[in-house]
Amino acid sequence: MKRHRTPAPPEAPRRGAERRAGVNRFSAWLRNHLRVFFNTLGQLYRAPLHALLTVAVIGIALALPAALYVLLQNTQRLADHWEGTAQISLFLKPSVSDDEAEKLAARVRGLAGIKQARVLSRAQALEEFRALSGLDQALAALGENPLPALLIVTPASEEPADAEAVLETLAALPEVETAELDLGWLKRLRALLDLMRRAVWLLGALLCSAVLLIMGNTLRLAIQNRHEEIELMRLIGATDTFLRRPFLYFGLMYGLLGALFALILLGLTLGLLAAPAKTLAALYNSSFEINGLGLNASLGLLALGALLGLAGAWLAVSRQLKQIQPG
Amino acid sequence: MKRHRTPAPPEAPRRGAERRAGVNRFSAWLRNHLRVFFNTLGQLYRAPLHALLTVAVIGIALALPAALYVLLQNTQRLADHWEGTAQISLFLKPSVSDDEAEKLAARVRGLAGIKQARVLSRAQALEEFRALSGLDQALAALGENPLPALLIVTPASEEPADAEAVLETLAALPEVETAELDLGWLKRLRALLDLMRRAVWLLGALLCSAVLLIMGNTLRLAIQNRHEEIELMRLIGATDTFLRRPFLYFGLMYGLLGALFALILLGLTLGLLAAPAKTLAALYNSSFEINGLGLNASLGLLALGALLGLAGAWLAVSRQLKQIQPG
Amino acid sequence: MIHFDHAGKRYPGGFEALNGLSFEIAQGEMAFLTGHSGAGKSTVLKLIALIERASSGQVIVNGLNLAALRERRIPHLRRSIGMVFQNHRLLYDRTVFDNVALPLIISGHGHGEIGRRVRAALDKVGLLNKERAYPITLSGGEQQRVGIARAVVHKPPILLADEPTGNLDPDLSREVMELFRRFNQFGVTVLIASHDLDLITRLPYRILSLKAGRLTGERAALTA
Amino acid sequence: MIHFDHAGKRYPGGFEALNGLSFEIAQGEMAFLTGHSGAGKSTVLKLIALIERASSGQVIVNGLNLAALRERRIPHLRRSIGMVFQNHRLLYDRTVFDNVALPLIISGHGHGEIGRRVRAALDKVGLLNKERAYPITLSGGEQQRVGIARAVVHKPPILLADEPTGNLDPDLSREVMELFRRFNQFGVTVLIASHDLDLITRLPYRILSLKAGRLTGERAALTA
Ligand SMILES: Nc1ncnc2c1ncn2[C@@H]1O[C@H](COP(=O)(O)OP(=O)(O)OP(=O)(O)O)[C@@H](O)[C@H]1O
Ligand SMILES: Nc1ncnc2c1ncn2[C@@H]1O[C@H](COP(=O)(O)OP(=O)(O)OP(=O)(O)O)[C@@H](O)[C@H]1O
Ligand SMILES: [Mg+2]
Ligand SMILES: [Mg+2]
Repeated sequence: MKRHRTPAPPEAPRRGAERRAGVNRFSAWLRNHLRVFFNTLGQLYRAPLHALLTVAVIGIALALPAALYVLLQNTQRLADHWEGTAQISLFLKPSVSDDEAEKLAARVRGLAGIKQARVLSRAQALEEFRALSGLDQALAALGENPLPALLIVTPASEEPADAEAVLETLAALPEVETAELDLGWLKRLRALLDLMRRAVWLLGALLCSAVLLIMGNTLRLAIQNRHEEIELMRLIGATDTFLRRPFLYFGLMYGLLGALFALILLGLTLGLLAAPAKTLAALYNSSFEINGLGLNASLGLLALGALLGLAGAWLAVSRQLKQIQPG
Repeated sequence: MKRHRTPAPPEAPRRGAERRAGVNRFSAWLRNHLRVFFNTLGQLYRAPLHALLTVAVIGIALALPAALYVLLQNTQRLADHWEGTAQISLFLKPSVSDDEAEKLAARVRGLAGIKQARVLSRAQALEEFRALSGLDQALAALGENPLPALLIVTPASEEPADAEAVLETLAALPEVETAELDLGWLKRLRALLDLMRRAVWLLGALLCSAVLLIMGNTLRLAIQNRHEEIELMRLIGATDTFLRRPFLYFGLMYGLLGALFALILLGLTLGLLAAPAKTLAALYNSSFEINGLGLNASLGLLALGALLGLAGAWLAVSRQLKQIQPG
Repeated sequence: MIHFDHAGKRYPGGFEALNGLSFEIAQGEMAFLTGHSGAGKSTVLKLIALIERASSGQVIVNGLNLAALRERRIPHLRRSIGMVFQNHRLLYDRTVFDNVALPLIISGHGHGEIGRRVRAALDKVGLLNKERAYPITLSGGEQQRVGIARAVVHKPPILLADEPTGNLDPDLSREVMELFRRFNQFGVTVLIASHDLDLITRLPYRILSLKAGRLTGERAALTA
Repeated sequence: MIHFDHAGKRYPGGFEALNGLSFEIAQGEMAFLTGHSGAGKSTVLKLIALIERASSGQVIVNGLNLAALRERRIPHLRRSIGMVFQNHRLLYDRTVFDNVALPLIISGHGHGEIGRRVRAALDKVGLLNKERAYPITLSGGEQQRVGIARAVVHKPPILLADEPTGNLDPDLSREVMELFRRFNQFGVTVLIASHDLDLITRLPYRILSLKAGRLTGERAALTA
């Protein structure tokens, strides 16, 4: 450029130079991306309150299904803890002693289709019954323990049909008075978890669309806001790709930050709920503690946020930019 | 105005006329408000997609705490249905016949501090026990009914201290073997409902601030978007009140519509959840059905929406408008 | 009507745009303000409408001492001034009619009166047929005239114009000046910033010349 | 370089802004377009930059038949044109430097080269000292010159200007015209819409006169 250092005379268009500058397409592309990336960061930094507002809104929208997911996971865990899988309760005849019960258990474990079998002695049965029903004193009032010993058997397969088959085999054993497949309790749990899962999906879908909407709306307004700039840029030859890029970065960044915000929010909420949950668990004589989202799900949330931000931006931008034409 | 009908000559400023127009301040005020109101409606009508987006976002944010509130109300109702209030279970001695139990109940009803007393015969006790524990077959296995008859007494006061006093009196009765105050179950329920209430408040607070944020953000961008218009308006003598008004209407209207959207969303969600909830209830042999938000709470939600919209608008507008000055 | 008393304006950044400027324009007078680009013409007009505040000296407009005027009373001042802006400042999402109606809407006039006055103003600038058009569909000169109609529609006692003929061809420029003259004949105080020396020296009005923020010359009004 | 062949433009609403307009401007030529307000000067420039499409006839620019040019190729066309707009069209939230740098950023030039070229362009319009200022702090004439710097910074083969001297005083107007002349001497094809007849008739270039969308007169270039 040395030859242009003389002050006054205007520079003629050097088409060769134009072309030379155009040769390294990749470096121009990279330069553009970097510029936009840092511009976006700069914008966030210069208008931190605005950025925070948008990020907070997105964060809240993402935090809610995540919170429900955590609730679902914890309930599931609680349920597993209580019940494991389908169980068969073998009520043994009163004549069967605890020793004989143990032997029976060993025999049952050897049968096909059985995963596990354990003895619940008469004393233990009373204890468990008490804990489950909460009617301690009522049972105490009974004086003598009316409960028989039990054999709790876990079938290898959880398919109701397989479990029924196992049940029939076991019911035929001479020591067994009655055999009961705990499908009732299982059904209830399943129904409950089903309900929750449905709610999570419903809420998740709702709130993901909310994030899309928020993102779209924010960007729609941001684009309208820069209406004149975009019009001018078109006039001096900016391509659609060029015009779109900063908004896509914007969406991506906001989605990502929103997800981060959601994670923090979730952490705080779980912290707040930990104490009452512990109290509740203590009432049930359980050492149950709420688990957080975990690393994988957290990363998933971040990815989801970024994706939703980008998608929302894309939707808004493609529609909007077309409409802004110099006139 | 007749004398100005001649086409060409420009009209001199008639200060008298200015003043005359200014006399009826109230009609000018009303006219301004009506104009802004219809302008806002017109804007909604002309950009229905944009309006719908914003309304949907606000609606979702309002629907969530409302949904949790509905859940809380229903759980409360379920709990009331099951347990009513603090109850004292009097386990009667095995020697007491059902007849004698009825007489005892009549006597207990006469005592001070007692709201209600009913007999649960041995057969009924077994039935209820079965229903609550879900262990039908286990109980069937017992053969003979091991349970005593009960007297279920509701104290007039729900204060634990009062209930304890009543308990002591009743425990002293000769027919009574053991007396139990059902505080355990009550405590659990209370802990659970506490947890839920806390969650509702937490979520409610979170999402109300989200609505404020969304509203503020939407308006902030809307104002920036009309930057030039506002600058011009200031240049030709518009007051702050005048400039603020359309945005406040905007916030009010969007908040109100958002709340309406939330109500619709809630209705749809409850519709979707009604079937599984019924299935769940059927498993518990209950005819429980989910209740909606109710008229009062619905109106409350609408009011809340309007208020949040207005407040969000006010916050955004006051800050923003000051910053836009012709330069 | 407009009185500058050793008024100075130093912009943030330290640039001294006006420097001890003193002049007076009587009620019902018409005057031109001229000078090279950057001389401070627009700044003078901005001080009058309180778009900028003088950093020294006094400016008195319509009997109000602007330095003492509280923020809340600024709209009141501005309603007594009609301004024609250098770059039109039309709202491009509203029709010509709605643009011109703005000053009346702001002061809360009735529907019927707004219609009458707006049409009268558009008639005066020869754009009655463009009433329903959007500014973007008008040529530069037509937009300028919409701006003039807006400035006079509420019959302000003071009219300020910043290079109102910058975008007009010579014929139109003369017409527009004629329009301002007629407003002046009806008693409006008119101050016009312009560098179209050819045009303004031919007119019999007073001409104030600025250079680097100082009054460097003044041609008195010619008697007709 | 620019070839109009019976080009017509009917705006939505039915207004016939141009009507069977034919003319040709050779590569390296400089010409003026004149005519009263609303004659169609801006419309001609808009057709060249494809801001509007001709509704009849043909427009060929830099060898491209604009009627056949696909939407995606429009940026390519516009990068070969430098435009000076009637109302500046500066971005008021960016410094003068950043405004002038826009065309270079769009085509992905390197940091160092942007700096060099922008300063060279600002130097040419005499605003090197305002590099870091925001447009709002500039006078109307200074803003106009920033617009000119932006139009030439990427050295386009074609330069269009829509009333580039509308807001300038006579001295500055002459200087700006001189600037355009020098660009033309370096081979740039220049077309300027203007109604400053005083100024342009004194210059030796071709003058095309429009009236109601038709070519009504043409003054050939004077030999110097
Ligand atoms: N907001 C501002 N901040 C800093 N400097 C400013 C500001 N506004 C104007 N200036 C400077 O003040 C000087 C006078 O500006 P002004 O707009 O009054 O000039 P003018 O006479 O109207 O010029 P023109 O004919 O070009 O419009 C200019 O040099 C300009 O750079
Ligand atoms: N987008 C549009 N829609 C409808 N009519 C338009 C549009 N743009 C311009 N016109 C009309 O076309 C005619 C020519 O406009 P143009 O802007 O080309 O005039 P001009 O010669 O540049 O005038 P000026 O000197 O005032 O800028 C005008 O009467 C104008 O009203
Ligand atoms: Mg100026
Ligand atoms: Mg034009």
